[in-house]
Amino acid sequence: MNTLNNNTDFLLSIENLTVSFDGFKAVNDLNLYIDENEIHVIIGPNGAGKTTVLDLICGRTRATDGSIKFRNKELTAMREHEIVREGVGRKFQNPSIYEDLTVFENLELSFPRGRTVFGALTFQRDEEVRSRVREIAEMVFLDTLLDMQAALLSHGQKQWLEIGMLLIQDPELLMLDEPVAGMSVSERKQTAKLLNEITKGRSVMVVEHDMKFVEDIAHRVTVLHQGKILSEGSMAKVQADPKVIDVYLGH
Amino acid sequence: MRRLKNLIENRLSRRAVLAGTVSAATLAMAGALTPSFAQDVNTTGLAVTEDTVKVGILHSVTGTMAISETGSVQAEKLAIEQINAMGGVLGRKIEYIQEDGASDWPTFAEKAKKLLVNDKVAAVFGCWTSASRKAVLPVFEQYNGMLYYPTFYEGLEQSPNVIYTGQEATQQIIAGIDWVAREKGAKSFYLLGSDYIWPRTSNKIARKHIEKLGHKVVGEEYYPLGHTQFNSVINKIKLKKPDVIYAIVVGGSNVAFYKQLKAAGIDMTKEKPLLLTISVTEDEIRGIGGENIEGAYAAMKYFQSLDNDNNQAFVKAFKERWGDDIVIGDVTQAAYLGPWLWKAAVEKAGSFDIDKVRLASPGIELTTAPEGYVRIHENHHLWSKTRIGLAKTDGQYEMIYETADLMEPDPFPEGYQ
Amino acid sequence: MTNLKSFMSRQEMLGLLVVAAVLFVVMPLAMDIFRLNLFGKYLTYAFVAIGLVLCWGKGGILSLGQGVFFGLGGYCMAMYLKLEASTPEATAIQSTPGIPDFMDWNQITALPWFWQPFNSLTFTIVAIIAVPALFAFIIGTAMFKRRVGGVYFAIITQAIAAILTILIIGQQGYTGGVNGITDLRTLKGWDIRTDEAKYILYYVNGGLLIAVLLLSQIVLKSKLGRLLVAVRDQEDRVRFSGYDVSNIKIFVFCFAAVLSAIGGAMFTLQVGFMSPSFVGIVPSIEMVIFCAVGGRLSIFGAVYGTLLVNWAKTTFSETFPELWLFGLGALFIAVVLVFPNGLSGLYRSYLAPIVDRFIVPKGRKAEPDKSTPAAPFGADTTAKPAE
Amino acid sequence: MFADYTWTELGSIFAMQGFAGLILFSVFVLMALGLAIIFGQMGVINMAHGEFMILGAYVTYLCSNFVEAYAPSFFGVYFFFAMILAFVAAGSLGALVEWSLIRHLYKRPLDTLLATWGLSLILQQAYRSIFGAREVGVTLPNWLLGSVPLTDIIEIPINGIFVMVLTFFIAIGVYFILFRSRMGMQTRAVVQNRVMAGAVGINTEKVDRHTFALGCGIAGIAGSAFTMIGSTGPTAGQLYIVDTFLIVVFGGAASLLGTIASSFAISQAQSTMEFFLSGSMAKVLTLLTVVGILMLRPQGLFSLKIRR
Repeated sequence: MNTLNNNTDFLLSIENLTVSFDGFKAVNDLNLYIDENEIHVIIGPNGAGKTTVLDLICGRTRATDGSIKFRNKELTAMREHEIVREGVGRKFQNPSIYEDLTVFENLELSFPRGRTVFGALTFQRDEEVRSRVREIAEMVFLDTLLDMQAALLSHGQKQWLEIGMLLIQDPELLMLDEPVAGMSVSERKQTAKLLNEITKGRSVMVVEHDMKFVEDIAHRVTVLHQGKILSEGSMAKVQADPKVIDVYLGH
Repeated sequence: MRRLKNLIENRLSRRAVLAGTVSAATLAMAGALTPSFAQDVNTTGLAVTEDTVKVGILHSVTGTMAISETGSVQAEKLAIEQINAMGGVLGRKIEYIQEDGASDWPTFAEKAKKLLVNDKVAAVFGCWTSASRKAVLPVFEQYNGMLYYPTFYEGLEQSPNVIYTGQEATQQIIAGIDWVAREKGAKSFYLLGSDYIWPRTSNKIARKHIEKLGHKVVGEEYYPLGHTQFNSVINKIKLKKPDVIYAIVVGGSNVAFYKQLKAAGIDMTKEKPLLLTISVTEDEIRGIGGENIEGAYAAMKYFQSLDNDNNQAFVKAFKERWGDDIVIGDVTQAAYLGPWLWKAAVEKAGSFDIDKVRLASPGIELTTAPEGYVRIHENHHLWSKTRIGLAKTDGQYEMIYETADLMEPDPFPEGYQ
Repeated sequence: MTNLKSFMSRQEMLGLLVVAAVLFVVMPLAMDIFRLNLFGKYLTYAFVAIGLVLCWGKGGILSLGQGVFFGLGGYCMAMYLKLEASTPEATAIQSTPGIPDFMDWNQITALPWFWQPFNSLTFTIVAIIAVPALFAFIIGTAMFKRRVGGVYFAIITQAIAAILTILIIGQQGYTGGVNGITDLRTLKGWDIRTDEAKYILYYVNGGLLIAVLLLSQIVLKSKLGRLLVAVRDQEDRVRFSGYDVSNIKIFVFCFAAVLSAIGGAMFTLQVGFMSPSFVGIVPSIEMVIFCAVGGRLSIFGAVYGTLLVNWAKTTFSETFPELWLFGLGALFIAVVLVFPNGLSGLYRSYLAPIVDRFIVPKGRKAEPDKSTPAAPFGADTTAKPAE
Repeated sequence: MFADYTWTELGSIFAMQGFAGLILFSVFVLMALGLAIIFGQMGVINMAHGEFMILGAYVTYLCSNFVEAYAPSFFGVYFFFAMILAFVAAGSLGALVEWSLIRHLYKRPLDTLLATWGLSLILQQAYRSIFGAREVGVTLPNWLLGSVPLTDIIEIPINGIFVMVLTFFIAIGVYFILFRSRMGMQTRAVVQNRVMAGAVGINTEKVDRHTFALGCGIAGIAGSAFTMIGSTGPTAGQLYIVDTFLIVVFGGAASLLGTIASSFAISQAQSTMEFFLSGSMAKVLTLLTVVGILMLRPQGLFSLKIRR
């Protein structure tokens, strides 16, 4: 449809994106752009289509219409693992880690090497892998727990582990779905610090409900409502937007 | 080492026997008259003592085939008990070791091997399906055992280590088709069967014979074992209007086939089409229900209702032993012949040695068989009459025809392959 | 040594040694050739069970059609042996000498094209591996690329087993029908029915089993092994870590298929025939129970599970044929409800700590090797049944 | 193959064949409905489904013997009571099985497969020990056995009509129970969100048990009805299992309408192919087609697009 700007400077450009489930349009003609090195937060009431947008970007849900370009490459026709290999990382709402494996192994499996069947068969745990795992583990506050089975971690630690598993892939775009849900206050602070740190050299898209946390991290905020953009801009700007206030407080 | 020694002895004894059949026959006379020592009547290390001899019974007690094989087990046990009551074989009581083939062919092979190698039985009565027989055959040939196989079957086999006490295909088929063609004026046939070797081979013979008689096969069809929906083929039969439906359906499919045939309005008690089967014995009718198969004709060698003294005594003994509500089918009777034929052969040979029994077997006759008179052919099958029965509502067949002469068994029929 | 250690823990090495000792020393000494041959037959099922450990226990893919691959391997072998047994001299009485007897009975007058290559032993050996692998690849690609998994996969593989059985039985001119391919005699002129041959085949079978155990261990200890567990537990996470999950599944399904086929080929050699009754639904499900009794996560457990169930089957069905099905049924239920980790679970809870005391040198006990997982059986100490 | 026949004959045969397809359709629906409830609604793979059917058949057998011996005057109508009894017997056994076995396994569907396979072995052996290894013949009232001649060639089997009518009523009944009754609403609520259903006060355990028992009970009725067309033996139930599961999966597991549609599609395909090909090949081709389509469209014929 919209093929006007085939090349953009944006890291990610979503144009005219629509997806419908049996006639219900969960995302409706959406346009959204992500800059390099930007922390972009998507907020909105339940059912606004926030998670669906992330699903569409990472290929988990197929778009009915529209385009998603990442570094000017069309993502909508790619399969999930290809999108990941392009440099898009995705964290799920509930921590999705391998509970039967240790923290080390969790990170190691995410290390971007030996991703084919035979690559995995011949994969060697060399010094490069070890040091990288240690480095990332340190970043996500898990360096002392490398040999612990992941199932035994606390909820917050599991969230961090999943973030670490994304970081080790060194993605250019990191998508986080409610990264601080279920975290304690001190864990939230640590997470905010972590996010600010890792955004050096990459862009981050966050879906979040916790407004305090959003204020702490967001460079830019998009408010979604019924699959459409209601408002966009800095936190202060959207907070002042009457449409937003109406949606959140009205009815 | 011991095995090797046995083997050598075995070879030697075989040569000795071949060299002097006459002396063996003389020995046999002596053996039958006076009690003999175990080492005289058993030179190959079989499980024979001064007063006992071990045999094996090998059928499926569990699994899908247990339904069919139960009757054979009962018949074989009855025959063994009767023989023992008459004083046994060569003065020795028969002890049987029963093994379960579990409806699984390697299990049959495995158990056959156990009976021959570990238990050293003098004979085995068993197997029901062709597949189980094919599985044990190499075992019997390798370890030189003797199998008495009771089921009517497709033929195409003739092993020195097997006595086939049921009919092979041509005996059943040719007599049956001749009869419907002659007596009922049948000119067109629809062949139908379960999809496996016996029905397919049998129908092949039937087709050749029908064509030889100058008549026509208007359809031939096979359904997987256990198939239960026959409405389509019944429609085809209605379309083709054959004089005879020639059915070799087995097992659970039988029940479905006859019930649906009746429900579709094909009344077998009317002239056309008539139905001729070689696979439904009285045993199967219990599952099908007499009212569903009334009017069908079966071609086989035995019916429970046969009216002769042997059979009346046999049916009476069988019911006393296994209960009043039991029915006896063709295979059950054939299984009953096994131990008696073996006894006769052993006594003729004067020895339990497998090779001697084998040599003595051809020509053995049984005048006390429930079906009447049978005789073992050179090819190890039985000469027997074929009879046509008419199914009645009470689940019995009424014999309406029997061949005048014994049918010669012909497992490799020339011109039928 | 470091290499060896990274790929086998002491417990696992001990496990392998014990299996080898049982196979090569204990059983041949304790049993006569009849029982040993029987035991060898059981062992052929162990190949299937090991494949199921990888495919189902680790990877979470339950196939109810392993009998298909067992059968394919077995039939390939049987076709070769049957051709060798069907020389024109041996089949002189047939109307067409030189073709297998069952073909002759079915009025087939020339060897069908797909039988032709089985005159060559080399081709046969390649086919035993390649045919099931290809078949599994086609099924796997069709299903896994479309994300058919779990229950649906189980039911579809079951249907495939049913189809193949009907097909084999129906096409008896080409397959030997319900009787199967029987009366196999020699392999390159060597009589496989003699006691001596049975001994040799038993050892070949045992050697192959050890090799397969080692190979499976390599797979499990590679990153692929951990990926399998990861796919089972968090398929999406693996996908979003940049892996093509379907390829991993296809690989392990093919791997399991090839193992089953090797088992099938050895079965044919030792038992002397092959028939459709090893292809269908019932044997396929029984093979799953072998694996489940062993503990579905341990390749050594799979071997013992197979042996235990088969031994019980033979013993019980000899002594209490009536009770056997009750026993087998109860075993299915118990292994699901009471012992989801099967024999290997029992071993880990009760025996492994004691064994550890003997095989782990003093002073090292407290400090597990950093490079290998802390638990003796890899990461699966708290393994839960796959869903 | 049609050259020798008149148009009337051909017309009649196609009518008959269509009717045969409809009977097959009814048989499939009857077989699959119980499983569709258990598998589709609860996610439990009940490999013992065939054995529940056979239980119904044996109950019918006992009834027929009892009535024949003690109340021959009722023989004409005993079949209806037998079906009710079959429903009760299979349903009660189902409830017992759910309580002792299935409820521990709701989170492990593949394990229900193994456990219920074990159950099926136990039931088979139990039938064998109680009723003997041989098939039993169920005596049916005479009015069920015959056929209604419409023309010279077309004859409509009464038992076929009976099965069709029965299937119709049972399908309607299931529809009302699942979609119009309180129990059905609760069942669907539990299926969709167990935790939430529990939280709003639905006794999820009770609902599970009733649903499972309902599915088994319908299997019992099916088994009872099948005494008219099939065999009753300890292992007869195994024959149904592959067909039944394929029908349910092909229809789209969660959809009852899908089950009916897939029964229709498969039955028509099979009966048409049976007419033109030989029996075995028709069966193989039908199964292959179903498996092939399932590979292309794994979600089955009917499925809802779900927002993840």
